[in-house]
Amino acid sequence: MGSEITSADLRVSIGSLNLKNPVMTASGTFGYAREFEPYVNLHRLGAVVVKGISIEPRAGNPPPRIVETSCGMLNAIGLENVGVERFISEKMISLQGINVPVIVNILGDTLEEYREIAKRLADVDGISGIEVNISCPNVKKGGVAFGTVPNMAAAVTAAVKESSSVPVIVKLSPNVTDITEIACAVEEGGADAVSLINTLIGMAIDHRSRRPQLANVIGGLSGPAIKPVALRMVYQVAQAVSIPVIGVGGIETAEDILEFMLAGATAVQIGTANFVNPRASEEAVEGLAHYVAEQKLGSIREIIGGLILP
Amino acid sequence: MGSEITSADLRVSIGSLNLKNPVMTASGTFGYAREFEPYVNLHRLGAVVVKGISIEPRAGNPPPRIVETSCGMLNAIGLENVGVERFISEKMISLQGINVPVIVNILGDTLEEYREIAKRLADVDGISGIEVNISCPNVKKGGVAFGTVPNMAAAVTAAVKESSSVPVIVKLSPNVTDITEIACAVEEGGADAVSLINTLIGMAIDHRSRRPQLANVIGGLSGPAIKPVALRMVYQVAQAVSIPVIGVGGIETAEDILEFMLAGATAVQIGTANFVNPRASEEAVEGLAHYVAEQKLGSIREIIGGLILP
Amino acid sequence: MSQFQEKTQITRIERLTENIVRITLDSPDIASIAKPGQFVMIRTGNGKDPLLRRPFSISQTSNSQHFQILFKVVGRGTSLLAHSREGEYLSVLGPLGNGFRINCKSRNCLVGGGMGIAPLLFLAKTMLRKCPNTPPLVVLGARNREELTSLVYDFAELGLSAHTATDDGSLGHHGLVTDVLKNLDLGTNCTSYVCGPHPMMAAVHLFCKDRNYGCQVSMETNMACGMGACLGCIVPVTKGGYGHACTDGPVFDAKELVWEVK
Amino acid sequence: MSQFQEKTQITRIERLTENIVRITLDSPDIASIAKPGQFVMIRTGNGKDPLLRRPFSISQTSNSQHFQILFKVVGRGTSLLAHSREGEYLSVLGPLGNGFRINCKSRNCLVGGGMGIAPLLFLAKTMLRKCPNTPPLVVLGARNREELTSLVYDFAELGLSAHTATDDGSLGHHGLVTDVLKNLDLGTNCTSYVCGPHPMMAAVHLFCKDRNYGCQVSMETNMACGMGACLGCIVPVTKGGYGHACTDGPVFDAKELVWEVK
Ligand SMILES: Cc1cc2nc3c(=O)[nH]c(=O)nc-3n(C[C@H](O)[C@H](O)[C@H](O)COP(=O)(O)OP(=O)(O)OC[C@H]3O[C@@H](n4cnc5c(N)ncnc54)[C@H](O)[C@@H]3O)c2cc1C
Ligand SMILES: Cc1cc2nc3c(=O)[nH]c(=O)nc-3n(C[C@H](O)[C@H](O)[C@H](O)COP(=O)(O)OP(=O)(O)OC[C@H]3O[C@@H](n4cnc5c(N)ncnc54)[C@H](O)[C@@H]3O)c2cc1C
Ligand SMILES: Cc1cc2nc3c(=O)[nH]c(=O)nc-3n(C[C@H](O)[C@H](O)[C@H](O)COP(=O)(O)O)c2cc1C
Ligand SMILES: Cc1cc2nc3c(=O)[nH]c(=O)nc-3n(C[C@H](O)[C@H](O)[C@H](O)COP(=O)(O)O)c2cc1C
Ligand code: FES
Ligand code: FES
Repeated sequence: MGSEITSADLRVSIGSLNLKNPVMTASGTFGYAREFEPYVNLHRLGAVVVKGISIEPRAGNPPPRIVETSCGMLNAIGLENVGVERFISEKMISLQGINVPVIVNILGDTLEEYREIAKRLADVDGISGIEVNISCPNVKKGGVAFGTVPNMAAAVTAAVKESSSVPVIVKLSPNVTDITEIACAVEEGGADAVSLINTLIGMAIDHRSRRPQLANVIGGLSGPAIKPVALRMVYQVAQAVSIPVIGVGGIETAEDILEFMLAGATAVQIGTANFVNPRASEEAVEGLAHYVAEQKLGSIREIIGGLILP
Repeated sequence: MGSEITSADLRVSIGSLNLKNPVMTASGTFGYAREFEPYVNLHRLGAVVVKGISIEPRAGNPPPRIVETSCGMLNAIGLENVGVERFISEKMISLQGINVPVIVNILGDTLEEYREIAKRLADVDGISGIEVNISCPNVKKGGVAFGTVPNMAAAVTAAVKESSSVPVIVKLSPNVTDITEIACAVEEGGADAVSLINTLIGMAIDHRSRRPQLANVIGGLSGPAIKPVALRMVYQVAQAVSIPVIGVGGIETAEDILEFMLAGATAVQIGTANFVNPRASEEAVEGLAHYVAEQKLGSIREIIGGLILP
Repeated sequence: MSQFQEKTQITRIERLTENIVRITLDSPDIASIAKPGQFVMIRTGNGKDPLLRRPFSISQTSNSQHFQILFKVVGRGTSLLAHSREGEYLSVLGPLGNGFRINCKSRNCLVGGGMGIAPLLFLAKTMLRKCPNTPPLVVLGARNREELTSLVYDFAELGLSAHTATDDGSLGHHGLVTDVLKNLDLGTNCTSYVCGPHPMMAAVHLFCKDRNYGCQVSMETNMACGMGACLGCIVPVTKGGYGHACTDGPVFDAKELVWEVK
Repeated sequence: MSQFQEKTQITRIERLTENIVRITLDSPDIASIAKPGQFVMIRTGNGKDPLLRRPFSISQTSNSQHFQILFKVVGRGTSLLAHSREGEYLSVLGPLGNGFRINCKSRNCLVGGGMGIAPLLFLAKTMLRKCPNTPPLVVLGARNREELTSLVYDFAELGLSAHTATDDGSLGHHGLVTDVLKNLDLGTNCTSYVCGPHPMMAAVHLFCKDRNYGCQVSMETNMACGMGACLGCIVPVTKGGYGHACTDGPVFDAKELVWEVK
């Protein structure tokens, strides 16, 4: 396995960001990466995306915040985070020397917040990319999520792009009628790549107590349950845009990654699977290397968009 | 169990349609009901919804049409059906004397087709309700699904309602940004009730053959995997409309039904679960009767919308 | 048509090879009315994943009390089944489908490939009872000797000596079952009863068509329900449109099917 | 902090009652470094449903080779675990969390309710080794005699005779563990180590607060990861915001937590 890993060409590029392989970890599911050091050789991963950061610290939602569902889970963490200043002074310090590209996921309640946080991160060392979470509700526009309205999505993208020196990935919400419309809008807004999907909005009820299982009532559905929806959306978006597409949703293994890449993804993110198997990301890299060697591919890039239609 | 079943008050009403209990079967998952006679005492069910009917017979999509996914399945049956004439002359005849309300699910590619089929069914005996599947693509409007555009959804509803003498249920697609908007539109269009959700659009790929697992490439995701999404949408819609809401999506047991009713559903439909356990619908009725007796409820109606918020 | 959903008890689990397993189930309801070529839908676990039942041919019945299934471990469902324990209960729907139509007036030839051999044992037994004067010919194919040995033995116990073909030549003819068929004396009036991989069935169909022989094939398709409700299990038919493998089949007259020769 | 993800072999499964099970796992890595109050995250099956691991306290270690978990069957995950077989392997993450802080200078009192008793056995053993001159008091509560008998016996084997309370009075005091605590002579300097249902822990906290006793509680929350990544496992803390039960806990100083008394 060792020699396969070093010899197989797994490199992919997301705009100007060159990754040694297409396997990233998804925001909010890998902490600030150090948590996984007992299990994963972090330098073997393509990139890590850290937990979403806002301008001000957020305590997040009250408990319970997570509940398991059939082949999936709902979360309503409420974007708990230390805020951008402590992120820079504490978390980024601990990420020094981590030897894997770090992508910072950002979020805001207003266009200005997005812009401001991007600016604040612009001159911080060690950040290889920004991922913009546009699933958050726009407090100024009555709580409609940025990610559900094309021109709002485009505006957030442009604002972040303007203020950033690193590639900007926009993370799309699946809770829309036509995700290609949003993808095209953020491409026009200047996004270097799109990642999809964020969680599907869901809910769970305990019939005994007659109460919602999450204190926040609704939450985000992730895990294998949503993989078919994610794969469909990646397939649709990959045909609609010409920037790289990063596939997210229910990915657990190298086989899953192959499916997303065949559908058109240039890279992928592993989310909930990290909880089930903390070594999932590194094992997926090994699996891809094995596949490239076994199939005698020149590079993993050969399979991107290689779906054969009936 | 026997006496509980007869004594528990499980009755609910969908417009002018009075059901002995809230348990229906979902269209496309219960054939034309007779298929389940070896397993189910059909007269014990609230209602059966038969497979979707179009004006002309449809052969449906080529194989493979179904594939299993994590805690769910994708189907791309392509609305195979015998067409309304043979439905009336063959299927309705076999449904005579079935002793359970029959709801006919209808679909079309144009507004006119919906209207025409509703008219054709209007004077057929033994039909207790019409369920309008508006997830079909509108061929005249470039294939955009009727169910994703509020005024198109309202127009279909009005057309069917005009031509029908029985209650009209409109079945909503979950593949939209804001399902309450569509629900409100069909309420204004005259719907007597809404049912939701139809399937989520999804996809599966076989990485070995590099081909889609469905000949149709994309298909509809159903089963326990989608239950959290269905429950959330039922909860939202029940607050937005004042007509009855029928909950569908991943329901397997009486416990699942209680969750949907707490979220605001007046009745429910069991779909994919019929394949796993053909007795699922009748067992759910028994479970509800047991619950009403055990909890000493005057009627199952007491729990509708009874979710206790934190 | 009678069908049952039953909790059936596993009375015996045998591993014929590392990944071929035979399970004997106690189910008088199903065993007493099943016909060769019919199948059952089995829940492979109690959880929601795998969600759907899995179809298996009835490969034997005994004393109107037990029936057997014979399967290869190919994925999660079959792997779960293989790990069940004697004494445990499985939820079974059946018997489902139409079954083979036995024609005592023709020379009969059972042609099985891989796990397609499963239903043929039941068929052979029934034929021997119904047409005692015309024992069927048996032609079995598989990857290698290991997969075939114990199945050949089962037919031998019925007094039928199988002609065999293996992909690697480790037992019988080195090659395809159709090669074997060509070298048999089948006369002018023969019916083949075929179950196996699609390309094999297509080849046997062509062989039979050329000679004007009857040919019944048992089709495998993805199935969600097994009882005509999901409309998932289709096979293209020559008269246009589709037949449903679970109710119109799984056994079809090969002439009625569209064979895409790739 | 060392943590491992391991395939651990089940060396023993014991049913203490109809639905209380003890599993012994062979894992030198975890057994040799675990501290009382720490826990492990276990995959209860190979499938995707249930998807997430389940948290269980380490209830014993032996010879730096094996450790035990003790659990009640309450749902699908625990039911699957209870059906595993000796010799099979379980995927285990651990040891996780902070563990109890043993204070040899105070009188120590272990208070367990229901399955909350699990970690206290490990704690008792360690205390006896670390503070040989001050054996802890042990107070155990449960629904009934059946649930408690074999656990009381485990403490007796360590030379500790437990004070007991049951909901139905079938063993020891008929009522709550706090009633028992009130009647014990705990002196002026005492620390309680508590694990059990939330209302019980709240009551013990109040009891200790009134008397200025130390009180460490082990909190149960929904957990997806067990290692600080999902931020799901929160408990409200008095200084504002939340603590994370898997990394800041599961053992907290009761005074640092917000106790909603309902
Ligand atoms: C009427 C009928 C009778 C059958 N009788 C037998 C039998 O007697 N013995 C036996 O071993 N098998 C039989 N099969 C096939 C058997 O149903 C499949 O092998 C089984 O469903 C695979 O389940 P799994 O969960 O292990 O595999 P999955 O995890 O679902 O799939 C693993 C692999 O098997 C393939 N596969 C899945 N389902 C089928 C299928 N229906 N047919 C062919 N390949 C499939 C998949 O494409 C995949 O490559 C029969 C199928 C039908 C339709
Ligand atoms: C740090 C920690 C240590 C634990 N140690 C032990 C132990 O040593 N022994 C033991 O028996 N249990 C212990 N638990 C609780 C144990 O994790 C749950 O009982 C288990 O996860 C239930 O899984 P299930 O799949 O069987 O139940 P599910 O099917 O998930 O749920 C069934 C029922 O149990 C409830 N439940 C689910 N998860 C929890 C939970 N985390 N806490 C309380 N109730 C829950 C559900 O609300 C539901 O009513 C511990 C929990 C934590 C957080
Ligand atoms: C507990 C949890 C926290 C998450 N937090 C974030 C976040 O802060 N920002 C974000 O963009 N996505 C967040 N996500 C979404 C994931 O990054 C991912 O898009 C989603 O879970 C789908 O992938 P999966 O099915 O592989 O988990 C979170 C998901 C989970 C489960
Ligand atoms: C095989 C199959 C066929 C279906 N056919 C129809 C149909 O003809 N008309 C319709 O409105 N919905 C159809 N549906 C959708 C179901 O009625 C139901 O809305 C959906 O499956 C979600 O419920 P479930 O998760 O309980 O299956 C079909 C679903 C399946 C699985
Ligand atoms: S398997 Fe469902 S109709 Fe045949
Ligand atoms: S359980 Fe995931 S952070 Fe604590």
